[in-house]
Amino acid sequence: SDSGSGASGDSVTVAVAGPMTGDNGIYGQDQLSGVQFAAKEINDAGGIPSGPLKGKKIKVVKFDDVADPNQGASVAQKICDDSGIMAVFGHSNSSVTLAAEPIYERCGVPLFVSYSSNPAITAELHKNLFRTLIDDAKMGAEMASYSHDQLGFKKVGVLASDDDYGDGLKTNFTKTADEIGLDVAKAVTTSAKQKDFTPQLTELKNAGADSLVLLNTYTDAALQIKQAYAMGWKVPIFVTPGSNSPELVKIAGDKAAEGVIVAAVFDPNSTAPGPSKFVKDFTAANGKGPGESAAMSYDSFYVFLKSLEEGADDRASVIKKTDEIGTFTLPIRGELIFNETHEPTVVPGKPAQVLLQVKDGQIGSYTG
Amino acid sequence: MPETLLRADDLTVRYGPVTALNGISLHVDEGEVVALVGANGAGKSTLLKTLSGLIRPAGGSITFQGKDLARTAAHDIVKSGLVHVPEGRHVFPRFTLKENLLAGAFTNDFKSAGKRAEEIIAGTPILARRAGSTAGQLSGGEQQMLVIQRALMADPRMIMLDEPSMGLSPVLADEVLELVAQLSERGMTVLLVEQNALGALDIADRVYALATGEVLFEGRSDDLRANPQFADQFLGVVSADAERRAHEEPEAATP
Amino acid sequence: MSTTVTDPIFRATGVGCRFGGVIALDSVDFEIGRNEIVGLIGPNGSGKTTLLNVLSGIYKSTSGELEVDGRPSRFMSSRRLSRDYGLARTFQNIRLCSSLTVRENVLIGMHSRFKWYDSILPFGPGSREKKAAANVEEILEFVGIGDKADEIATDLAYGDQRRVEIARALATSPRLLLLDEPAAGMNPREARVLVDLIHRIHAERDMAVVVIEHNMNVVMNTASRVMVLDAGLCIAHGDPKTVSADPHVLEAYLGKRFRDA
Amino acid sequence: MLSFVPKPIMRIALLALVVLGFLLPNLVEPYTIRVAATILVFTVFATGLNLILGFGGLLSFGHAAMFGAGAYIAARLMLDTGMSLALVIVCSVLGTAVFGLLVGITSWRVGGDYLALITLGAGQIFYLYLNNAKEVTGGATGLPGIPPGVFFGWDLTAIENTYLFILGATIVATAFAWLIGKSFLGRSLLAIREDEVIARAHGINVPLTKVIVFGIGAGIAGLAGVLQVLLLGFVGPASFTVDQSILAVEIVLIGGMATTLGPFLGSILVIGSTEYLRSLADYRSMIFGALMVLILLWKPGGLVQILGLGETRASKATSLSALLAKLRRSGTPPSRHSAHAEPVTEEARP
Amino acid sequence: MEFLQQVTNGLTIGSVYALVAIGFSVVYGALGLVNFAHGDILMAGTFVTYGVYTSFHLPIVISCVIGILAGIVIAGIVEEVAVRPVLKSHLLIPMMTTLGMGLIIRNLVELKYGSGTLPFPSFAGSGFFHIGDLQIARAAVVTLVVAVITLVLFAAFLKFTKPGFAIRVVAQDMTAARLMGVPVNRTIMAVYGAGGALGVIGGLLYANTLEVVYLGMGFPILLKGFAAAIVGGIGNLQGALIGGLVLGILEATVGPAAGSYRDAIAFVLLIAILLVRPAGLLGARVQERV
Ligand SMILES: Nc1ncnc2c1ncn2[C@@H]1O[C@H](COP(=O)(O)OP(=O)(O)OP(=O)(O)O)[C@@H](O)[C@H]1O
Ligand SMILES: Nc1ncnc2c1ncn2[C@@H]1O[C@H](COP(=O)(O)OP(=O)(O)OP(=O)(O)O)[C@@H](O)[C@H]1O
Ligand SMILES: CC(C)C[C@H](N)C(=O)O
Ligand SMILES: [Mg+2]
Ligand SMILES: [Mg+2]
Repeated sequence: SDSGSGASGDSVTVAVAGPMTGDNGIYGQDQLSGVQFAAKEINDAGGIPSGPLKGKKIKVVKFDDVADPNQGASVAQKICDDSGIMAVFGHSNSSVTLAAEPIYERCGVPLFVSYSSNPAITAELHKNLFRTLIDDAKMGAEMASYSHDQLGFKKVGVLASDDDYGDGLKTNFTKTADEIGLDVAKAVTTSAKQKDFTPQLTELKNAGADSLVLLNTYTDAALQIKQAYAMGWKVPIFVTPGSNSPELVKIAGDKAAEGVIVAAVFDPNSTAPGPSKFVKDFTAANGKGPGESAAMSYDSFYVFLKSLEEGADDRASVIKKTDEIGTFTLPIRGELIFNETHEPTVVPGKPAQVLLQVKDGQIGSYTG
Repeated sequence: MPETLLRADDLTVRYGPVTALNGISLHVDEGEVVALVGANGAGKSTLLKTLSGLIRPAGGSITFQGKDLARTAAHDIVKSGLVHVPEGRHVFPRFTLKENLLAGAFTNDFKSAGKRAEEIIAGTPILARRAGSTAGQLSGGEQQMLVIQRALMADPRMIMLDEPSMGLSPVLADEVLELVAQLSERGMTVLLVEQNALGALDIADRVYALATGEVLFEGRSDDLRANPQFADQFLGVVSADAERRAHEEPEAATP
Repeated sequence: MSTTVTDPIFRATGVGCRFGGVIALDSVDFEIGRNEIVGLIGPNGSGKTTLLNVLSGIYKSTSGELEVDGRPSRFMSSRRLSRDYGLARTFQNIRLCSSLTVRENVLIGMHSRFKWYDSILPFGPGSREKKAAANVEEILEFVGIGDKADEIATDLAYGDQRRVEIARALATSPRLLLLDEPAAGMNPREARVLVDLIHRIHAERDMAVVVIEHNMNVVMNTASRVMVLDAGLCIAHGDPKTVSADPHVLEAYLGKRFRDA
Repeated sequence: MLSFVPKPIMRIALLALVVLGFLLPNLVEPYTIRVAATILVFTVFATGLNLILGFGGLLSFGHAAMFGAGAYIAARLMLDTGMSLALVIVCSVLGTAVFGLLVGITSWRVGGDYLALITLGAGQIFYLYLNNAKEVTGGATGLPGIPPGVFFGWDLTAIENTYLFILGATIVATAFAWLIGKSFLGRSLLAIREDEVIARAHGINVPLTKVIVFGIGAGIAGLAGVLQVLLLGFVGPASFTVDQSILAVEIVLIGGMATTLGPFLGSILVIGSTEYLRSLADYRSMIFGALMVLILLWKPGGLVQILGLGETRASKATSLSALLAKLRRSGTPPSRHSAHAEPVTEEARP
Repeated sequence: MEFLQQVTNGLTIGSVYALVAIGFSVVYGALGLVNFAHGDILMAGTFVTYGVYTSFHLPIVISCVIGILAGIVIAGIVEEVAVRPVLKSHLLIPMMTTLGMGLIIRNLVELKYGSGTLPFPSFAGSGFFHIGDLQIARAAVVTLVVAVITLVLFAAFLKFTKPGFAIRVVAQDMTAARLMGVPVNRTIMAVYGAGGALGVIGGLLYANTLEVVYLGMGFPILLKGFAAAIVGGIGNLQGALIGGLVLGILEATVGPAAGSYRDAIAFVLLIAILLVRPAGLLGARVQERV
């Protein structure tokens, strides 16, 4: 079969695959809006600026995986079969990415992962996969040190979701907590589709936790915040980047969410030139601000674009070029260097996450 | 000349491709006992079901006390005073005897029905013995008595009985027919379907004989009893060679 | 009760059967000889059908002893009784498989002769299916519905449905056939044809037959021996003439029509 | 609809359909091949259920667990051992059949809606097991990266080949089910479905037959599981939820119960519409739901009956009115034409 | 103490299951039919309450009544469209047509409210009663009280009113009911309406307890309701109540020990109960009369 040119006529087609509906729907939608916004910028400026495909427009198609690994695998198969698609941006949830990756790899589709953070994804080299985000090993560890140093938690109760995201964070959080002497009262796993978390919350409460760390996505976290509040259990709560979304507050309610601390990989209120320009332009174009995952996928699109500019013109050459270039300048986060497994090189001492906090129904900066 | 209570004209009923009634006309006068006889599948039950509104006819008209019934829903027909006791008894098996009788008074004075029901049970020896049971536990004859009494709870002007003696022991079958005769004496109009044509003829004023959805004979009981063709076909008092014919028919089919 | 049968195919001694508080069979002694037609009569609810159900293993008796071919059978399943001891029956409320044709309904009666591998090799030459099919034809002809083999069984006229039931029972090649009110709802004429069929079954197929009936014409014209049940007890037993003259029977069962006659 | 077509012509048409099936990879683009392959996988899946539910009348709402057992056994074997595909299939089918036999044993004790709940519960427990036994099943993530199969030297990597292999397997499974349906086992099942008392009284071993059909149905679903693995290259628990069990019931009913072609026709409609309605994203399940209601209201015998392709042996004995009649039977003899239960709609059928 | 606390927690969700199970049993008892749209009807009714409350700012009580009425109407439509015409078919057919109706209902709600989780205004208010060390959520008390009241009222309705009598008559023999002058079609519709109302009440209490509504809420509750109904002996109202409470308490007490196999525990026990008592806790297995 053909190698997949992805460039037909006067456009280049890329796919965004992620959860577009359901309890993780925001991730896919944000991710899609990030890529679409990048494509719009490029198309408005006359198409791909240089390289063999110069002047061609970018076309974006979306695939819904409903945050389900099965759907992810079947989406991957479909993208593989469709030689008109040059590259894929996604998936959001680590579990889905892990399920879909071997399929993309087998048929040679370049995969730009901007939001799945489980370490296993880049544990070994997958030639076609490039992740533009720090992994959970770093983020989990960081959340533990934040809890201990900045937030002053003494005895944390941990709730983790039953997927690769929750699992990866839990492992690394508890490991670091152990190392730095943070007492973990209990770490409990919740199951998918669960809505009533009172049993687990009661368990943590009984274990004497003085704070809650919720290692999961926004719907789960919001329900847990809400139910802890309803139980009358008032403790500081710390949530993941996956919960850095206005939906968190909407579902949990202003009262319950007040004061919740968020570890974020993207701070929309940042005054640095990259992020603030992105937020301004994006808001102007979309009528509302970007979600975290939009910023991440926007960045990753410029990695792909760079490979086109440097001479790539089909699936195989995108993979080859991206690997060769190795160093990129991301519009929001600045310099990114891929290591040997296509994971961003960690700059020692530079934190991957910033702390934000819910105040008056808005996620703003952390004030302690 | 008594008034005609129920009249059906040119009734046609189909079950899918099967025509069960093919243009049947009949009438029942006030106070009469009319018997309906016919072989299996002749359409007797279908006719009763059509009259009581369980089945919509494909054509023809039905009037009861001058009111059109062909388009009236079954439960409204009951209200107008025509009650049907279907074949197969249809007691409410999980109800007690009293509750079964109450159900019969659904269109009637439901409030005072409880007392009446108790009186009826007490007044019917065969039911009084089983007053404590649910209807599902009764024997066939007891159930038959129960459903007839249940139908009477509606104070109908006319009652239609579909093979009330089927499956009953000879003694009970006689008792049921006796009850029908008593009802008639009390002024009730009765349309009776019976396989046991001899017994039916004894209590009926007039008879219709059906075959394959059409009326074959019609007349006063005594006249028909004397009609040799009718007797041959419906009473089973067969002449010797008719009997032989009946015996040999199945074998004739063998090649 | 005195024993009139030597070497019975079936023997019940003191059999009782109760449902909660209801005593359907009190204590019944009953025997069926190898080649006789027995009539079973009694008022409604006297336990006739229950006795049949107990004999054929569909209900379990709550007391007494049952023997088939001299072997205790009280705890045998109806499957075993049908398969290994040749008991076959029809049902008071016709029970036919409503989505199957007449032929298939009768084939069900032959299932005990199939082996498990017949379902994987059903169409080979000389397969059991073929032999069974030929057998079905023959039985259908015998009961007189050979021309209706491919109709859906429950679409047939009532009398014919009764025949299908009988054909299905015959397909098991029984040694004892139990018929529960085969003439119910038949008109006098059809009942006559039925009487004839019962005689032929008995004569040509060599088996014992038990007939439950309320139609006294049928009972009198077929049975060589009649037993009368009342309230779960046998109240009379003997040849048809004697039994129908028994005052108890007249009182409890036959009623005034017979008394006057 | 097609009932006027003479039988020989229907046979030829069927043959032409099979030939077309084999030529399909040369005619259409890969996406359609993949959809066709998915339809076939679900055909096999539903064929197993059709034996249990259509023929045996046993309400099984846990069939996805059988599907899953086959898929996971195959996936593990393909990941961990270098076993040949043929052997993998044998192991999965047998393994699943044993699993089915065990579930089937519960049908000795409970029937009807209660069996529905038991099987549903068993399916749910199995699903939780898939989610939690991380070392064996990979947990919620499932088992990614299953290598493509090689069938006696035939490399199935290309979708065209996978499809052809699945097509072959589907034909084998369908033929097998047809044979079972025609044989005395099929008839025993129909008899049990209609009336267990009759079956018993005529020498049929009811419990054994029930368990056997559970085993066979499960084995066929296990085969479908293997095919699913070959097609997707991945297994995860979400393919084996209650929803999937219900989907299989839908396929059987929409296609036509207790028919040979029913599962195939049902899958075409159910799987085909979920795939091709994707473009109507927002209205998809509504259209699908409406289609389902309309088809079953039009002809309860499903597509087989609508197309006039044969008799559905949809049982009247398990219709609601008949069940109620059965309830009644505990107290009264039913009317003599008991099969022609009274029209509830107050109207004779036109 | 802790155990007692768990039991108390279990009573809340158990009462929800019980209400749904009763709604389920009502329909089942009358028609012998499993209504697969039940979950979606209760979801839709709950969303109607949510919608009316958030967009028209009506008092919550009135919003709830409107939601319940909507449930009655939707259930009536489901009966009319998808059940009545196929009453005589194989019993799986109405199951599947109701399932299809459920899909349509779900899609309609999704078009309006999307597939995410939405915050639901809790009408019982959050907060607690304390009895000694025992902490009882206000929502739990409301749920239990409403469930018991509903059950008692409904049982009384069935037993003492004429329409209730009609339902019992229809449940036993539709033909005979018709011949007694009972308007059967109207009664069946009423049965569905009642089932729908009970379902929505359950849905509202569930939403009140968790303070959220979401598209997928119907199915899991339906599943548990179905299970509860069967455990209790399907068609039996008291059985449904007991089944629901047993299930809720089991989940709360045995659940934590089972960790992620929490749902399995309920089902394992369920299967065990059914294997020991094949007709459920209060169901009687009768020897079929042959
Ligand atoms: N629901 C039905 N669907 C199709 N055909 C039916 C239905 N009910 C009755 N029939 C057919 O219509 C014809 C008339 O039946 P009907 O029950 O009226 O006969 P009948 O005179 O009452 O006979 P019987 O003496 O057996 O009660 C028969 O051929 C019967 O098979
Ligand atoms: N399965 C059962 N459950 C409860 N009671 C039963 C059952 N079967 C029979 N009975 C009861 O046992 C008694 C005998 O019933 P049986 O059916 O044997 O009577 P029968 O002599 O056949 O009467 P008929 O002539 O009316 O058919 C009756 O009181 C009946 O109600
Ligand atoms: C929150 C999720 C959408 C993404 C998350 N980082 C993961 O790895 O699964
Ligand atoms: Mg009749
Ligand atoms: Mg009897």
